Amino acid sequence: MANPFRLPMVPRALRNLVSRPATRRYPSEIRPRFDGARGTIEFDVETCNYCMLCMRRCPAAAITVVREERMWSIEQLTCIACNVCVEVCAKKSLTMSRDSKHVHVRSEVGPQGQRPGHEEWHGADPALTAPVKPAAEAPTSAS
Amino acid sequence: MNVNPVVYGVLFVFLAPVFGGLLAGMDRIISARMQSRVGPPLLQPFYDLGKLLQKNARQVNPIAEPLLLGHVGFMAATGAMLLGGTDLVFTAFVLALAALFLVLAAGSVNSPYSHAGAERELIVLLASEPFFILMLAAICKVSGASTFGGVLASPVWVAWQLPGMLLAFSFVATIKLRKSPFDISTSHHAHQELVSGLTSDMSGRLLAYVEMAHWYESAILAAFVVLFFNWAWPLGLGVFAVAYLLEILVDNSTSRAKWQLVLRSSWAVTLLLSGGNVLALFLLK
Amino acid sequence: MSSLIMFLVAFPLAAGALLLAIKNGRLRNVVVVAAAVVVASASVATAVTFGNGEAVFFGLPFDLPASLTLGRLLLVAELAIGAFVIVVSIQNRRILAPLLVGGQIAISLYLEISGKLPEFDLSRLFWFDKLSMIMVLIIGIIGTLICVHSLGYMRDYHRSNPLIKGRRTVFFALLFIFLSAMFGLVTCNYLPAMLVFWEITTLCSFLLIGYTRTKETIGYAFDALNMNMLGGLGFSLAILLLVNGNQTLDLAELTAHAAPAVLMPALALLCLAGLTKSAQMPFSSWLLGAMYAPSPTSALLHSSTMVKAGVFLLLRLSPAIAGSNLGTLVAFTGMLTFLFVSLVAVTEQNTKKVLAYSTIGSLGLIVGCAGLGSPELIWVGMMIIIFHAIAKGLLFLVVGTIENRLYSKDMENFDTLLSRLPKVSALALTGIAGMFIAPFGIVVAKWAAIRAFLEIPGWQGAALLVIMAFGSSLTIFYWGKLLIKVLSMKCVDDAELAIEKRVSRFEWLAEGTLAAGVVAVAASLGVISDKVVGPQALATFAGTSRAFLNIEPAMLVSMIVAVLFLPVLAVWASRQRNWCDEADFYAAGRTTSPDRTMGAALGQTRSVTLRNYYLEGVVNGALVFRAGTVICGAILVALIAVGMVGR
Amino acid sequence: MSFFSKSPWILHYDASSCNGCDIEVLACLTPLYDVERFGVVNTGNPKHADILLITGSVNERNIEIIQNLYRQMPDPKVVVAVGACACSGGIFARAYNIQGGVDKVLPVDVYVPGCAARPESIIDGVVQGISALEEKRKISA
Repeated sequence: MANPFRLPMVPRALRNLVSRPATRRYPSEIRPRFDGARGTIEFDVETCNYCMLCMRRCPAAAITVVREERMWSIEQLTCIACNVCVEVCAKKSLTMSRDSKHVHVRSEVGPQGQRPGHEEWHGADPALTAPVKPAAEAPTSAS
Repeated sequence: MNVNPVVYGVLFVFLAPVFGGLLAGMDRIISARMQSRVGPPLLQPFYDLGKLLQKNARQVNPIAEPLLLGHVGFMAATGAMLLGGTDLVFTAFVLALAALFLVLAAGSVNSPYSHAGAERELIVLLASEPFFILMLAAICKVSGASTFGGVLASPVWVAWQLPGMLLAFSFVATIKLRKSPFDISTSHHAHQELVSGLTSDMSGRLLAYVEMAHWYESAILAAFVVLFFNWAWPLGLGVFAVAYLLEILVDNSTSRAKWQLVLRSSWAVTLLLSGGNVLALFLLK
Repeated sequence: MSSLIMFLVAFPLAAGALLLAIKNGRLRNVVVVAAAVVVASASVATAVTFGNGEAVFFGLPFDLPASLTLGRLLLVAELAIGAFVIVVSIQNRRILAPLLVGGQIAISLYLEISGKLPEFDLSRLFWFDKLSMIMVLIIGIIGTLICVHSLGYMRDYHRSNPLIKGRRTVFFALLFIFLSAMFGLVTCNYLPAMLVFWEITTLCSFLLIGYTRTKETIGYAFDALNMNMLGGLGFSLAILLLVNGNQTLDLAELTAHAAPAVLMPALALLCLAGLTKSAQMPFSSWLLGAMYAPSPTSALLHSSTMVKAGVFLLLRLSPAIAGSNLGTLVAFTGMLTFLFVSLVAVTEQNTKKVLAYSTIGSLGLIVGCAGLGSPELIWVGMMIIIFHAIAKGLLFLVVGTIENRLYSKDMENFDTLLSRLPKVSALALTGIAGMFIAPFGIVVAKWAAIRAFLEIPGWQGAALLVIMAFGSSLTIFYWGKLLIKVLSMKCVDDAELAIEKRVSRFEWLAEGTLAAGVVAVAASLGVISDKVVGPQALATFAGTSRAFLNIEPAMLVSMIVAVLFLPVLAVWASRQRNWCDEADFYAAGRTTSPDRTMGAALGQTRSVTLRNYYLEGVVNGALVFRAGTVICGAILVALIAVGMVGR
Repeated sequence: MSFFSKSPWILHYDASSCNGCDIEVLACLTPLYDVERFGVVNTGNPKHADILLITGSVNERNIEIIQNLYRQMPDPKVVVAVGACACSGGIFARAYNIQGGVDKVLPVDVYVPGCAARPESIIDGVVQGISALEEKRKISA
């Protein structure tokens, strides 16, 4: 047992007492995120080609893609922000935002008990945005 | 002006919680600053108390709550008796009884944590009680009075004759206030081997009673310090403030001691400092 | 006037003799209860008749035949006691007791044959004052209640200990003979007569401790016999010294004033007798051995009455020895005993032994008060006698009842007592409250003692203060532990609750009455102080006049509340049933239930065992006891030496 | 006035976390974030707590513990799931021994996502928990 009558912490405590606290007063004082900080996955529905690579590589199985329906969805509560999906996305449709994910409350739980944090996109026009094969990656598809 | 001391006793019952609560609030802020934190608002202890009173209490058995009421009641009574003109030595015994009720309340619960806390609180009692008896007896001896008002009115400067006792007081008060390194029975700090020690199974208003009693207890300790500085009571309160600051410093700079050490050291201090002081007093007078 | 006292001495003796002849249990019940009622009424009558005025002296109500002088009568009694002791000792191959008793007989024979024994004024044979009155009431009421209690206790005792041969006829006869001797002892003013009663109580204690006749208990019985006989020998020697020095054998005369140096040797020896009887260190071990006797014996002899004979004698001697070195040494013996046994008690697990240590400690306080001797301290001493007799007697009886229900005296096994034996617990709590909960009884007494210590100049005052501070804190510790065990709760089923139904009505009657007595004494504290203890304390120190502790009505009310708080609470709490459905305790997240079990790994259920702290590693009980014995032994040697030097 | 918003006491339980979120919960207590500014106390004792803060996913063996701790908290009380594992099971959701998020066994009031959840998010979560607590108090009162 350490001798409790030795007081090595006293000078430190006294120094602290007279100096400014180290506390960052969070809600009123928000520290900007570092570069490369991983927070929320953002999805650009315009550029996605529903290749499903992100879904296949996602370690948390947070991403669901249904190519036939042009649907792309993510469970933000399951996502671990590992950045793999961003790295594999050929269309650069996925980006990693520095901002933290949103906090959710129970009232957002769906009627069937779906968790909150479910985000879902549907491609506007499947005919325009859906190349059938990954090989057909020609940039001229706009015609 | 001649005021019946009973008035002071009644005032104590109502004002001591305010004093104790503010003291606890200061304590938390200063502790936080010593840890380089901002800390809670000054009134935080009152918010906590209010919340605990609003919250439901889970009953662990039917006897814990009445015993805790006894605890806070006797604590208030001790202070009221102290200021209200009861014999000083007698209040030492009532103080011990008040503390005992907390032990009994915790001991009545079946939880191993509560029980261990209760047993350790008994040790705290055993460690501190001899000192308080000696202290109050010696104060009576020195001042030739037997009541609080009597000591204040006495022309003798008590602290000059009881320096050893005053030193010992600062040591024993650490035990009584359950400050580290002597917070063996419970503490306000997070995770520990005892969970929350003797308050482990007290929830809601039951915990509020414990908190209240602790406030009364700090006020009683402050009153004890005032006894030492009977020629100028504001000086006594000032000394109490400084001593309390030191307590906070020690609290923040030490790790918890084993109960064996608590018992041995406090007995040694009581015997050497207070006992020596009393001996000198009896030999020289 | 004296016939009442004679009745008090003679009637229990006759009842004892009658009980010796009764083999039928039912008949015995009737006789014991009837005799108890008669003795109790007689003691109350005595107290009411004589207790209100000044001290009175009186002789025998009849004239002795010419051939039978008092001296011869006493010699015959002493020879009978001696013969009995010698026979028993030879049977059990003990050598010390016959030697001690032989010494006493030799002294008595010498005094009788040499004719040196001065003529005694028979009209001063008995001395009845308020201290005697207190003792008579204690013996008459508490003593007889304990006899009644024994009716139930002994039945269960033999049921749960089938190997012990029942000798209940002897047991009850001894109890009543003992009462008779005690009545004699506390009213007697003639030292040789007091010695005879003194020896009878020793003998009763010896026989009752050895009741079970196992090797162990016989050993303890002889320990008690030897130590008390040593005290008896001291008593005899004191009488011898007084006779040789042509001093009086009249106790009241002897103790009327501060004693001159010439009396000191005899007083020292009388103090020795008082210290042995009240089991002060270094003689404490006999009282602990005595705890192996059946519990009513512990209550009657070793708590409420017989050990009080020792402090009774010392309180009587107090005015004579106060202020002398002898008195200071006696006081220190008592106070140090209080400190040491309290320290040992915190390491003790056997409840009866804890109570025994507490008893020795309380007696130590009285001895301390008697040795220092001031009106305030005599007040304190008598207050402790009253409170201790009633509350500790109750506690011993309750522990006896618990022991017969739970088959254990171990404090740890008293766990959750409140739930298992609710009514018994309430009684136990009344006793504990009476013993030590502030602002009542012992605590008031301790406080008054501290106030008195403050007046004592020099290092003695400081030392006594320190001893008191530590000693009384230690008492909080062991009472607190006992209270924790009694007050803890769990949910029990009907089968467990049924255990309490088997407590006999004799036990309920005795314990209930004693508990009521505790409350009554608390309520009448002011009256007792003003009318009985205060005047007596002043009368003891003739010529002094001081104001005593002023007991205000508010203080009285708070006392009654303090005494009733725990028992009433306990009764109320034990009737609550609804908490059992939902209550659980914290065990690091494990499922727990109010019957004190918790879920463990692999779906098992384990019961939770909670144990008290016994300060292992800090306080070594055996070592402390030995140290106390050695230190107090040294003081005792100094005490005798100082006495012999005559200062 | 209610005092609940000013004195939320927390019980932190590590279900089967990788300790990432636990470090962040403790980071909230450090001088840098100092949640005691809001009256938050980490009690370590369900009987004192108002908010049960759970990190990590629920597995077979700790279901009983979690439910028991929750049961031992006096009402009103809320549950805050901190981190992806507590919210949904995270990457362990389909492991053989994992039941999934805390909401499989307890009514979770606030979900704080992230791997690990950031101290700022945890503070936000506690603040949300406080409003949930207030609502529950109003309902029970």
